[in-house]
Amino acid sequence: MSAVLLILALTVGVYAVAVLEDWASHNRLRLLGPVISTLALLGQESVLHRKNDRLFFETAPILLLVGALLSLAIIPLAPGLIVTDLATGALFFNAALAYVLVALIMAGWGPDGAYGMIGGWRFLGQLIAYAMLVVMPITTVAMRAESLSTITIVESQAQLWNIVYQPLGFVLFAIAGMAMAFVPPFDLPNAEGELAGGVEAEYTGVRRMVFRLGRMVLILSVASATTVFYLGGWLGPWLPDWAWSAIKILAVTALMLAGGRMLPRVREGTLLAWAWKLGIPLALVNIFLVGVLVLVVPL
Amino acid sequence: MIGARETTEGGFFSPLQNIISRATAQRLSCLVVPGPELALASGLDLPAAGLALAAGPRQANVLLLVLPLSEKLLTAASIAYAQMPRPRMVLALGEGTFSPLPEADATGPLTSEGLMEATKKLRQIMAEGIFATKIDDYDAPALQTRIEYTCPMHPEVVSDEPGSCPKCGMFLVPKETSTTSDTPSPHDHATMAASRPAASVSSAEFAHTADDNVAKYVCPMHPEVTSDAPGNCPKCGMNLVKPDESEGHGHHTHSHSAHADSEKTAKYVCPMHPEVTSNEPGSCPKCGMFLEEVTKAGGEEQHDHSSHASGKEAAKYTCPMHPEVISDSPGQCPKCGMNLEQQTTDDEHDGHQSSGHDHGGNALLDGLIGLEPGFMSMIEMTDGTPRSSNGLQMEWITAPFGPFFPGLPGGLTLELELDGDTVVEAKTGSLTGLQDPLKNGPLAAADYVAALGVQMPLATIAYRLLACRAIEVAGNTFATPEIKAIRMATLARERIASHLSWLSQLGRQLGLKAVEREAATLHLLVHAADPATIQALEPRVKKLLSKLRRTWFLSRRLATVGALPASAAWDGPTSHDNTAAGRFTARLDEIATSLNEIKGASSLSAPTLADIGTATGEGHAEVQTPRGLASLHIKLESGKVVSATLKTPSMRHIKLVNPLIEQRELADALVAVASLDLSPWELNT
Amino acid sequence: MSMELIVALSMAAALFGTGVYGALSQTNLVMIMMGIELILAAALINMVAFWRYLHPEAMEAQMFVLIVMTVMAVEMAVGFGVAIARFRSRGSVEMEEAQELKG
Amino acid sequence: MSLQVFFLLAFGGAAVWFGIVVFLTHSMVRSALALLFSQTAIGAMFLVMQAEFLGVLQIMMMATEMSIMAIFMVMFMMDPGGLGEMDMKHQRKTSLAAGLVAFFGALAVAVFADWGPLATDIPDAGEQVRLLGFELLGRSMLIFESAGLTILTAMIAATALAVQARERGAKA
Repeated sequence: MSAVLLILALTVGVYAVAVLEDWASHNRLRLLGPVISTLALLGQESVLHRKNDRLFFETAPILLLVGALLSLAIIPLAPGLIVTDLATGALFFNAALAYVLVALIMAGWGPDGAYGMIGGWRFLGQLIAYAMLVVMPITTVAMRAESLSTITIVESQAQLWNIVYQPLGFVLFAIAGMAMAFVPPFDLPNAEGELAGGVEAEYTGVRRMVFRLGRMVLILSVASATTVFYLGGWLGPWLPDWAWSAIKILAVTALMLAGGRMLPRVREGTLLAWAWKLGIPLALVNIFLVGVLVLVVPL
Repeated sequence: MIGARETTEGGFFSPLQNIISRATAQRLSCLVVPGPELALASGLDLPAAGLALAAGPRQANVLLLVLPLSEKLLTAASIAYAQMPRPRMVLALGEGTFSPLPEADATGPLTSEGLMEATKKLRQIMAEGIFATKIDDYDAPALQTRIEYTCPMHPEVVSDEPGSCPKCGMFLVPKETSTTSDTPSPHDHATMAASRPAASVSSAEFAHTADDNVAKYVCPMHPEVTSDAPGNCPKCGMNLVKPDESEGHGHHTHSHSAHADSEKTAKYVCPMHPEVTSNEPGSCPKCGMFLEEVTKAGGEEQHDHSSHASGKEAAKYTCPMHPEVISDSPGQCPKCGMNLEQQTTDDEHDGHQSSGHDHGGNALLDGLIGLEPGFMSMIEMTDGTPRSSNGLQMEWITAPFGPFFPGLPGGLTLELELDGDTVVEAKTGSLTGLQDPLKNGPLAAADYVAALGVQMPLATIAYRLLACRAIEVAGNTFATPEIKAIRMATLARERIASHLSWLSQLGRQLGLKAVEREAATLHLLVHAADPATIQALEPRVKKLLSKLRRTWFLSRRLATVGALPASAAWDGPTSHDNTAAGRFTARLDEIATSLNEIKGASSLSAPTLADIGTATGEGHAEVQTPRGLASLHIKLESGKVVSATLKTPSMRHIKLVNPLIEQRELADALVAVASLDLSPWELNT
Repeated sequence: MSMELIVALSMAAALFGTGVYGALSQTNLVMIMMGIELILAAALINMVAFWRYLHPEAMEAQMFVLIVMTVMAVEMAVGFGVAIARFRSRGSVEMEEAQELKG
Repeated sequence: MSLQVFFLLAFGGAAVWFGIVVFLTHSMVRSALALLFSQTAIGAMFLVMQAEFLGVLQIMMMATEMSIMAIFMVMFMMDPGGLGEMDMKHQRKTSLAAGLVAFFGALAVAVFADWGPLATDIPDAGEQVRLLGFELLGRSMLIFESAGLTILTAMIAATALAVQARERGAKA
């Protein structure tokens, strides 16, 4: 039963993210948009670049999708509505999403095109910038919950959501999460104006559809993780648990996507400079502050 | 439909195929040739017609041609068309031919209504079926390729046949090149010959020499590989060479000939056991190492091991710390006690037969002994290749940015040599460009004005005005102040439109989707509007301007990019700050001032020529176009233009591209190029 | 019967052999590092296997695994530092071309 | 054959196979990614052996580490799309012999040693994480801290090595 519910939730969630993404980039809310786009991509030819590393080219979209799906496995929508409650859930989230990097490098390398390759390697640079900023705020969340299990993490916020308890961590995690899901303004690997699509440039037809799908799942996953780690997951009055989860996740998604279109794309050097000169010291301060708080104000 | 996908007759999936067809008709994304800014300048409202802009040919299913187009652009478009996935369509607006491209699926006049009609037709065709039982393959001359073999490390090595690189011995990699490439690579001849290591001996020559001597075929890379019959080296697959014959090949002045020369006097010595010498290559009976070849010249540097085998008479020993200490025999330095090192008095270091190729005097390699034969030296490979600014040689790529690259003006080709993410060098060019309107003889003055206007689709009014003024000066007729005022106001309107189009392009490049959209919409509203309409639009334009000024991080992003040297010949919009940010704010300011200039005007219209009769004379005029100062010098003879010299701002500005982007990150380089607002139409092709 | 342990250990043995072969046969510094990574990974498998099948109560074993992982990262960092420095000065990370390092 | 043995064999086989591919393929990027998948399979083996924390950690760390390795390979070798067919091996026979000796030696120990009875009582994953935490920040704190210090030193040392000479003031 819960398996069916989870698959349903995933489908609806991905669909909603696709609609929101369309809204963010075209400023139009088209409810049927994703269906039509999917059908159109199904009808499109799947071009195989003549000189390619076919293994990489074919595997990359699938790896992206699988990595993103795996990371969703530890997201609880409600008590009991979770694929698997791992004792190392928060760490597992990172482990699964590390393969996004691998997928993008493969996608960039595979078709033997300059734009894709630059895009793929750029994402490695981007990872160097965001990786620590994803892990260190999660550390403080786990410190408060005294567990890496996502269920326990949500339960630990029963009295006070983490966004209030550790706002600094929330800001860092949200920004780093956006960089991880490469949404604008961090869309360095698949920038349209800079790289003509970058890692996505050579993908057409069904392969492109899988790639886009993986991307949507990735955005959904990052938004869900933000909700679980900082916005109290399913916690909330009046409405049923799953409804709160859904509302929060979609709100976070919409904010992430909308925020991006206000800003010009960040260049890689700037991103790295921010992350290492500002972000990581702040994350260390955050760890220290939360450490003190956990000892002094056991909330 | 020409670009349909293949299907079988009335298959099981046909209902699904119908749905897919209809969905595809809803999702048209187009690649505009030459570029979206030209569609804007022609007043085409792509979003209103439901056409999305594709990032590249792979994401497009409609090729939108804004005619007329130059031949080079059409060739580039035919390549782009071939890259588009099926189903694909051609939509041609305007008048002109587009020969290498297939027949258009829809055509129309170059207006927004024309676009609407044509798009409707496209949708119908798409919806009726993107699947066809029989599909035609698209072919164009530009797509004819010829397989060449080239060395991955040494791009200058090109060969018609597979084989190995004579420089590093790597396998040559097949590469496709266009047969229509009008620039035959300058090193074609030299490298063709070089890429065939001495083995390019024709069979006739074989027949002729085969019985002369005990023919031995040696691998140029692996001297130890010898064979009585021609063939390939079992180690590296290179063709075996007949040592004597290679002498005859003048091209191989590098290692091979030296190799062959030495063959006659060659002795092979074991690097470990100097007493083992042989007249033939092989391995040492004591230790199994490959024997190394020793010649008079090369023997000397085989110091410790083989120096006794041959000429050591010139050898001197010296202390590495105290160069003044020189001795005839090895020993210790009397000053510091270090072991003396052998100093070779011979400059020709061609002693490394083991590695089989020329080192070009790489001092680093000398002194490395005992390399396995055939070992591919990285030092040699990287030697002489250009150095990166950071000292690391990452994969160098040459990537084309243009002619249809999002965020850059269409028709402008920008070929960047990239070192990782850093631009090393740029080659710029234009696929469309200035054509002399007078190439078919003198033109009537009014016709010249029209012709120049048509040639500059991105700044029609400015160039019409320029022609009018120059001709009027030549004819000694002057426009009335009222006409002058109208002309200036119209120029101001064009400036607003041009800058809005530029903003839209910048928005696209930086990922500011909202700016891209809003600027394009405003451009469409403004570019042909009357003063009253513009007045009404003013708040909306101002809102966009203030939003852009307030956009967080935008000016900071631009401030680090594109700083022009003080001496640069820049006369476009500029402010106290000579960076991309300065040019950006200057354009915003110009939009605001131009809005004020229009306020007083009664009406706006494209400049027309005052009646000059059949005047004769010379005239010179200058106009501040949206991109900078353009000047025209004109010669009139009885009312006809006989010669004209046009100087456009882009001609000067394109020279700034290289200094602006060298050693910059790719993202910055593209912003810097965009900040110059080059127009490919103003460039010489 | 200690089937599980033997299977895990023999897999580690195979990886160890591969790693030794790689580290010895490659001429490129980075490839040699890959060989060493494999050797260390084989050690990791052994440690986890010993912990799991022989002494699950001893968390020192797991801690030791963490230390080895650190060693792997350190090896990478220093190795790449050396490689970059060599590449800058010599234009090569081939071991064949690093013979001046021989004593 | 228990399920555990089956999965150990499956993931172990994958790890070994990818490990061999590392030295078989000619493409540098493929080499690095083969190593990555080998390490991932090892992480999966950890999971099979119920060391959840270590398995997940291994899978996470190696993805990044090996991607970095891939970019370094491209930097140093200018890999032309894996088509170079470069030969980068030496002392083949010796290495092969050494590899085989190492393998059979270790195998012999694994098979013939008397390991005694296998433990069956495993703390569950959450308990393991807790115990490991106590271990790291309790008895083994010094070791743990020195590991941290080591990695910091290595980072600084590697950066210092990699920084260009002119930035150190000596442009030789």
